[in-house]
Amino acid sequence: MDEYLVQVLSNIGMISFLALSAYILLITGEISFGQQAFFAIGAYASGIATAMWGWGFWPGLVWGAAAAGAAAFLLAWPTLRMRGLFFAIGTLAFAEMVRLIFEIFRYQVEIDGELVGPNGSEGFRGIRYIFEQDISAFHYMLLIYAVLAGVLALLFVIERTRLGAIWRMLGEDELLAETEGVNRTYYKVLATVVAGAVAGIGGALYAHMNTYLEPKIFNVMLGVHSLAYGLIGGLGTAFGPLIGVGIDIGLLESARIFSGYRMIVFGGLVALLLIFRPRGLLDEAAVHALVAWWRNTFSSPAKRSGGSGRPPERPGA
Amino acid sequence: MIVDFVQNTLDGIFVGSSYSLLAIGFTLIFGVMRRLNLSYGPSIMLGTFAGTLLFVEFEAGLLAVAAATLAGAVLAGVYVERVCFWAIRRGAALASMVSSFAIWMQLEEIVTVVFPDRTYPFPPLADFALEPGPFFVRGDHLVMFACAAAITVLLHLLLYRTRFGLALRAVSRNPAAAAFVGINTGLVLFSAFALASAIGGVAGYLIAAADQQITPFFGLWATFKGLIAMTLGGMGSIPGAIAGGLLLGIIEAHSGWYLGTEYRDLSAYAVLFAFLVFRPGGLFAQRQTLRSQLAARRV
Amino acid sequence: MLEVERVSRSFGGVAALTDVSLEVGAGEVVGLIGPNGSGKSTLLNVITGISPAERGVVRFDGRDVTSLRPDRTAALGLTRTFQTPRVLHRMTVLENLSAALFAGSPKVRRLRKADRERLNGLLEECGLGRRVDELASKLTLPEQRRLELVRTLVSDPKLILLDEPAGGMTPAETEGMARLIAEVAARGRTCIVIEHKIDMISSLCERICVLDFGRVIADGTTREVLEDEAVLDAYLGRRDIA
Amino acid sequence: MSETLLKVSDVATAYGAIEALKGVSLSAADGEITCLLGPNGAGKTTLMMTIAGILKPRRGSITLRGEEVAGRAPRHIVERGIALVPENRLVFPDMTVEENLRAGAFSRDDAAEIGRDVEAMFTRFPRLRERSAQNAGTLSGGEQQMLAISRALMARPKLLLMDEPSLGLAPLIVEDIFRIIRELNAEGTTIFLVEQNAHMALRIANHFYLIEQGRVVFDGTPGEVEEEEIIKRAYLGTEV
Repeated sequence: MDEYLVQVLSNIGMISFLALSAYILLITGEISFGQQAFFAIGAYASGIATAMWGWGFWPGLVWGAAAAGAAAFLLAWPTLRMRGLFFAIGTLAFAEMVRLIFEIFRYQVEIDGELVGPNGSEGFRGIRYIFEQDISAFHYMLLIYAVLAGVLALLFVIERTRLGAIWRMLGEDELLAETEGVNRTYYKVLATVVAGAVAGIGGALYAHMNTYLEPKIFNVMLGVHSLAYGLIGGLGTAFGPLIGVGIDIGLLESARIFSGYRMIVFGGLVALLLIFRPRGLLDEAAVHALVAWWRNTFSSPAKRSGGSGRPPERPGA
Repeated sequence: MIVDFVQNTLDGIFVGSSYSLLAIGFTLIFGVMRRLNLSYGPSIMLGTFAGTLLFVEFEAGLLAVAAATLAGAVLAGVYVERVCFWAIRRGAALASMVSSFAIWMQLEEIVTVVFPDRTYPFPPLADFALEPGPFFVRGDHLVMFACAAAITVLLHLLLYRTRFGLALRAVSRNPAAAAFVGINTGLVLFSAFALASAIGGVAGYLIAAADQQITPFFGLWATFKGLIAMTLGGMGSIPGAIAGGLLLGIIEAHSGWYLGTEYRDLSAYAVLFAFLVFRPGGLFAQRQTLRSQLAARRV
Repeated sequence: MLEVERVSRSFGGVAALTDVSLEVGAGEVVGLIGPNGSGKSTLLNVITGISPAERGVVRFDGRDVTSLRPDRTAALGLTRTFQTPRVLHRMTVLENLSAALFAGSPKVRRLRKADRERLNGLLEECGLGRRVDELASKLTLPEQRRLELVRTLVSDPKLILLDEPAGGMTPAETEGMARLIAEVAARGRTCIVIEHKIDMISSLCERICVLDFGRVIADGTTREVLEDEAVLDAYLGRRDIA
Repeated sequence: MSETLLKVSDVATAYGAIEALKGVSLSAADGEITCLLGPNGAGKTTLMMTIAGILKPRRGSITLRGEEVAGRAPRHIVERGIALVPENRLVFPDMTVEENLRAGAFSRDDAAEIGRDVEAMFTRFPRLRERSAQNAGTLSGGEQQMLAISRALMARPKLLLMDEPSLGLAPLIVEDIFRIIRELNAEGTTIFLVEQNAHMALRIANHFYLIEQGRVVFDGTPGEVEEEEIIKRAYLGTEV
């Protein structure tokens, strides 16, 4: 496989975690400008674990996700009372604080006569686990997609069960959800933590692919992009944000047709979509129509009356 | 010690007056629309590049540069208004905000395509300094402060002494009620946006003239400084914007001096976050208006 | 079952409820009437905890629920509909119900076949059987109101508060709604119904409570109340002037 | 019978999938008080908002002295001479009383005349003069209603739309409001009134319409039909 293609696909995969992270909050009705902070925390935490503490890759990944989730848990409380625009600004302030803290965060140890570890704005060099284990870029890409598939599977399960229904309910009508018995605090905090952990996984993968972290890449532009992906691809399904990532990185950045003008196209695209499809290409209505079409086309009448959809006719009822 | 403290506070106030100017335009838009225009800084940035174009290419004079900066900012602002606010239905505040971010990226890329270098020179306005006693005050800072004060007074007169001001306040309070007394709400919103962009243009000109150079990052800087100052003062409040800008300037000056420059922005964001948590209404939280609003709409 | 004791609530200095007391026994269906702005919906908001009482006590099933948040009162078995129907427009009719089921019963983790059949059955009974997979945004007003009514039943509540369940409905639709509520009541559920349509109230409720300017001006059997001249005066604004 | 001032024909207005007006036709005669009765949710306020141009009708026509105004912007409609006293008054709470009045004259250009009209409003409502420099949000409910009425009058309307002017007001103040309505009418302003205080409304109205579920179901002059019957039907949902 072409090296460039591998790199592009790996980027798409890693940024997808960030997009999914923003998506989780979007379906609960919150716009966060700060998911890149958890991406950064996941990246730094897992990098420290493998490069400095000698941990393996998987424990490092879990640790990165856990650290990001824990940070999200801490952020969730003060932001609970912020609504709408205030939440957006609050998360933005938080993320910038995290980035600026990494700009001054120094924690280095000497390994084989070389200083390793985060060195403020100089960045964090030498996260070399993947190279030391001789994992090829292609294999690492497969690994990224395996983890992404796992996270997606988890999200699909969530969406089909209690948690997803309640998140969407909160996202559409908080007051109704509460009068129906939803503990807003619990579910909002949970959403923030899950979103943080998902971003953290992406960050951990990013750290090990790049081997080098620089605080300034975790700026608000990254966060806003991840937010825009869900809004482009659609909020009706977890595939939506992935489509958004694919359109931006896959088409605009990598195809090089728009090189130099990418942001002009991307910005215009987002602005237009917000006017004509404010909840993205695959919004709830589109997903609903697709599901109905699928059911009518591919499912036998016997099956249709069974598990997945229409009720059995009950003449007596 | 005392001298340092006073000098820092002075520096903070002077730099803060430019934040105040940025925040006034920001808050004006928020006040009438109840929506955030993140593209505010980038539109101003586009204006300053229009100014620098005249300066670099044609060696234009101060007035021409200022006029071009203002015109550029207003044009860009009007474009943002049409795409992100007018075209998106009422009430979709978050959609407008995200859309304004998308347009931000557009404006920034347009500027970097036309102006590929990192920085461009900008003509200075008042290249002198005063040294009263042990203190030091830059002339361009004085001009900035004077302009901020003048614009505040003019804006106050406009809002409270003219028909346009009456219409603007009516629309910002209740667009439907403003419509049925005969106000052209669309036109008022549009004009408010243009006005805010013009104020932003003045701010952009003064800041660029003080720095004597500009970069495309000026957009990000202006949006964030304006946003923080506005939020500290209370979104939608003009006195709040002024106080918020000065407060931000003072916080930055002191934290930069006592903690080190790397803590300057960090302190500003920390204070912003603390305000959002403990005092989301800003310095001048408007409890009174909330009450009268509720009283007017009996259950 | 429900005791409201001398409850007061004001908004920005304007009293919306003053010393309101109301008792509802198990199995009762009580009509709550009064002119616009008399505080009926506010009373429901106070009971469910959306805007808690400033003075007075609300007890439900013997428990003090005065300052409980709405999700806690819901967990205790209180459920309601809204004057302007609140349905989840981005979800289908069935998803609206399953969301309510999840919200109201913490033990249900996912929708099993039995749950789905139960929800379908409920929808069938109220005439929404054909609309199960329709997006709720496509429903007409009477359909939205019926969906809200079914939703209150999903989590097996003890007390159902209905806020103008027949508002904006034609006489035929109103009759249909009255029949549905009567069926619900016939199964022994306790209900409080806010409604302007006296025919409907008098056919449904044995008891009526009348609010005017945030105070209870009458509370008694339907017949007593409807024959009370003072009630009609208040209700129709006949306070003679001119 | 005098000439028709306002004519509404087959107007339908919807909020998303919910149709609030399903083809309403009615008219208001010049110089008269026309009253619209009906239960909550029947579409009364929707009709007022549609006539005032805040809501756009899906179909139908609204004419003022033969001139089509349906679907026009609210400011055009005010300029043609229709002013609205909205439900819940909706005065501008953080503007002074005088500023509220001046806002009401936004459709006019004659500064001197506007000043005279402000003076006239103060003469009609001395309470407002006392509070002219106070923020409208600090007024009592009754005072706010007077302000909302005078704000609408500042547009010098031919037709005054009044949506529930007595809502939430104490009986004595309601009495005042109705007296004012009569006075205004006697001075030549045509009035189209939505009111739940049906007895009082019927007492001053020349003609009434009853609407239910977005349709006019009944109309007549108050003398023709037993008052009790109209009211019971309008507010209690019983059949006539």
